[in-house]
Amino acid sequence: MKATTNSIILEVACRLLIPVLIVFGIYVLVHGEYSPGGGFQAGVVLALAVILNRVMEPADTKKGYWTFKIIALAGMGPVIYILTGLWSIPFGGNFLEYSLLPLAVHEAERHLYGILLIEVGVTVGVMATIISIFDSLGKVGDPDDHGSLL
Amino acid sequence: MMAHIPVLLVLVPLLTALALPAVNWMMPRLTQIFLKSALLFNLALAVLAMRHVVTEGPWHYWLGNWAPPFGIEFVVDAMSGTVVLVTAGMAFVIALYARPFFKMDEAGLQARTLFYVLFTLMVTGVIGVAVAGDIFTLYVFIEIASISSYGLVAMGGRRAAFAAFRYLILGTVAATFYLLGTGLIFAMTGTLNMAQLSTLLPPMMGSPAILAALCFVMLGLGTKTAMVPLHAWLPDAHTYGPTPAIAFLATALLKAFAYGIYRFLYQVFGGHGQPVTAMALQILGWLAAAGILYGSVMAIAQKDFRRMLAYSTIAQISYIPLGIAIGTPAALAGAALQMISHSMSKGCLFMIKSGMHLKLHTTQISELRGMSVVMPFSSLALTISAFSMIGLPPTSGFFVKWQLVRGAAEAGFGWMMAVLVLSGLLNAVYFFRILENVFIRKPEPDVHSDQSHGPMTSAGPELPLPMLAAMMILAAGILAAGVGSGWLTEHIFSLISLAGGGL
Amino acid sequence: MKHRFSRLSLAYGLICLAVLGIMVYCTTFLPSYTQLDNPAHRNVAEHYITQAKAETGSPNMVTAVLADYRGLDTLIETSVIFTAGVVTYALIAIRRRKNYIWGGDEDLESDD
Amino acid sequence: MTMAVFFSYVIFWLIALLYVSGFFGMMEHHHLVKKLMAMNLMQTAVILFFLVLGQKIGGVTPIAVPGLTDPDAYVNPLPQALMLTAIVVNLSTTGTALAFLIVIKKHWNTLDESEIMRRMDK
Repeated sequence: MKATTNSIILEVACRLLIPVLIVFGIYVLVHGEYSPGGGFQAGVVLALAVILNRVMEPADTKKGYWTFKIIALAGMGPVIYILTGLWSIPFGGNFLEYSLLPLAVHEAERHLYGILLIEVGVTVGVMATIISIFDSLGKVGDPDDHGSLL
Repeated sequence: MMAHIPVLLVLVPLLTALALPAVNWMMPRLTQIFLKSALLFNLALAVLAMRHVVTEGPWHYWLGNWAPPFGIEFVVDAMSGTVVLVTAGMAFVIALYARPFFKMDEAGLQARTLFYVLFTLMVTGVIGVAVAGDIFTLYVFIEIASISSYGLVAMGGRRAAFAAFRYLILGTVAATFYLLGTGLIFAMTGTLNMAQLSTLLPPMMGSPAILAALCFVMLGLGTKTAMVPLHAWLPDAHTYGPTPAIAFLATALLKAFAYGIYRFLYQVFGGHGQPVTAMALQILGWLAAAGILYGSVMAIAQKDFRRMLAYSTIAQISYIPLGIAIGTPAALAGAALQMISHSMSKGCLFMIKSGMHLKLHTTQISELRGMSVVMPFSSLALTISAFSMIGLPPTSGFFVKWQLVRGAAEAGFGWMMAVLVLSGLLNAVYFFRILENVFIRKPEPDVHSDQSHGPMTSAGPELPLPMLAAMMILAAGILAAGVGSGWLTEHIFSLISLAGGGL
Repeated sequence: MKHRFSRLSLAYGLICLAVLGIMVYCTTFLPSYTQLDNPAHRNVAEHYITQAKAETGSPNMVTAVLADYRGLDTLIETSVIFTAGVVTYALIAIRRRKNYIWGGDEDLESDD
Repeated sequence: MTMAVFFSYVIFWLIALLYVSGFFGMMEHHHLVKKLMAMNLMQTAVILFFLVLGQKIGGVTPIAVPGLTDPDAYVNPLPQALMLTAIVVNLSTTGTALAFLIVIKKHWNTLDESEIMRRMDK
């Protein structure tokens, strides 16, 4: 017989926490230039939301998470970062020179947009990596994994 | 695009590594083509960077166009250009070579992709170590190269996992040493830029805090280079790790850290001009000499070809610090030539090791009898690379020893010349023992019954074509570097700067 | 489980005490953070504090340094954590019967 | 030497003690997890060292407040930014090491270093 959830307390707590975590993660991301925060913290908070969701589910439904795909997603985070940096090269700048980004705003503000873009990249990378580590660890005790563990 | 080559040297392998899982997921058939063309492109960039350095001198690149003390700077000069060239070249050759190493089931293909991801990340780190002009950026590059190498070593099996864990512990302690040294330097000067440090540091070289920083940085980089009292991690990691990873680790990663030692001693701490640094160089010379002798003697004592290669790496890698310690132009040219020469010959030997493993199912030296009959091409390559290791004339190894001996004679280090000659003899002992087994001794009847029951099915008569091709490329490279060493010394190595003002 | 100290522990302890002594001695030559004119506060950092808002538009100086002045460090650092994710996946999550890279030591062992 | 200056050095010494205790733990213990913990102590000590370098008496968080233009009023942002990077690197190292430990435990069924070293040669 399959249970749909680990325990009712966990489920209620997670259902309350997850939306708050997602909103808070996005706040930490976009507000990183004005207050403590930034891509890493946002990535960790967002990953926590996903991981809580997985903790909530019972152990026997944990099969088939998209681990390899999430490694690909984790790679895409730094790729966003690099593309942001390369974007200024056609306009005569060096790598990561935000002041030459083709945005119709004041120069210092272009830096802000540049920083925001790379923070998005960092967030995606960190979030996907932490989820992938969690998923990999979740495979440790699988029955088709030979050998005794821990 | 040409103006951005210093940063592209780092970005191309990094972008390859990051995009590889996505490419493998979306278009599995294109993975290998994508990887190899990116590495080939990177090699072309390295050649272009080298050409620029030769024609127009050191190449400075400001990231984000922030002026150096405030932003990060990349510097490509003759020595770092050599490291970049060696790294890019070896990365391409090893990527060519590694294809038969993976099983073609689903897990094998995933493992292959992840292996190449870590491999290209390691290439990124090594090239970054070579071009970084900022001591904290150097730390971050050291760590990316190290962490990916721990992972690669651990992929070799259960013994490799343990060896990799020890490597990780020692490597991370080394990194904390390095970071502590960086902190002390930062506390005393307030900057992290190497060029600015080379002007700020000389007046305060007498301070114990700077002396401690020098010690910590050297301890950190020395552990990563496997200098002799700090080499404990290397033999196990070399013996048990998967061959393509170890071949790259021994050929490029260790060289990059040895280059880091050069960078710090000459371009940050002022080279032989500073009494404190001169003393550090002296100690470095003693340790390097000890490493050469210890590695050679231990290599003679080994019965297993893999372990012998590991100790041989300890011995051969110490030639670079030795050249750095001597510090005359000839000796530095010798050190730079050793980077090229050792990476090709040791890479070739590792490839041959895997060939033996595949064909003869053994790496015990005593069981290699009659290998020249079964594996003629491998035996030829083995001969060439062994000659280069010993230092016999047509190969590049001879010119390395020649330059180092010349440098030691100029600087008046008689004992170093003795060490070099002695090490040549010791190398001859352990390599001729193998060559004797391979060529002269008659095979025992049951050693190679020539039915391949390993996980690979060997298609050709000797070895899979990619492995043979990579081996032959390297063997030809050893001879070419030997013949062209005069040209290399004249046009490239003569540009290696000795003093802090060179940056 | 109680830890037992061996005779080697004494040697280790002495080594560590020596290292501690050297470190304490060396740190007394560092400028204290209470001196506001020490180089760590003056040289590059002062530029960041005074110019970051004007040059990068970000009032948070740590973000300005992290993402703008030293943006490359952050890129590599993100790649480092990606590396850790890849290593974990490659070692733990790939299903395999035996070793999946040929050439490790397990190929010399006869068991299947 | 005032009290404040003296205690700023005491902080350095405490950090040195933390670092050296990590060093001792690494040499003394044969259990791999304890080695890993000792390694983390050393890393943490270095991070603390950098953060202390950036400290100022009475300094505020390095987020520009309108009207406060005195550079001495903010703590030094550079070590904080550097250590943010170093912390992530440490996290990655620790994660990698834990993955290794899982593999080691699976294949050797022990985490005792001397025991594994003994069985390595077989």
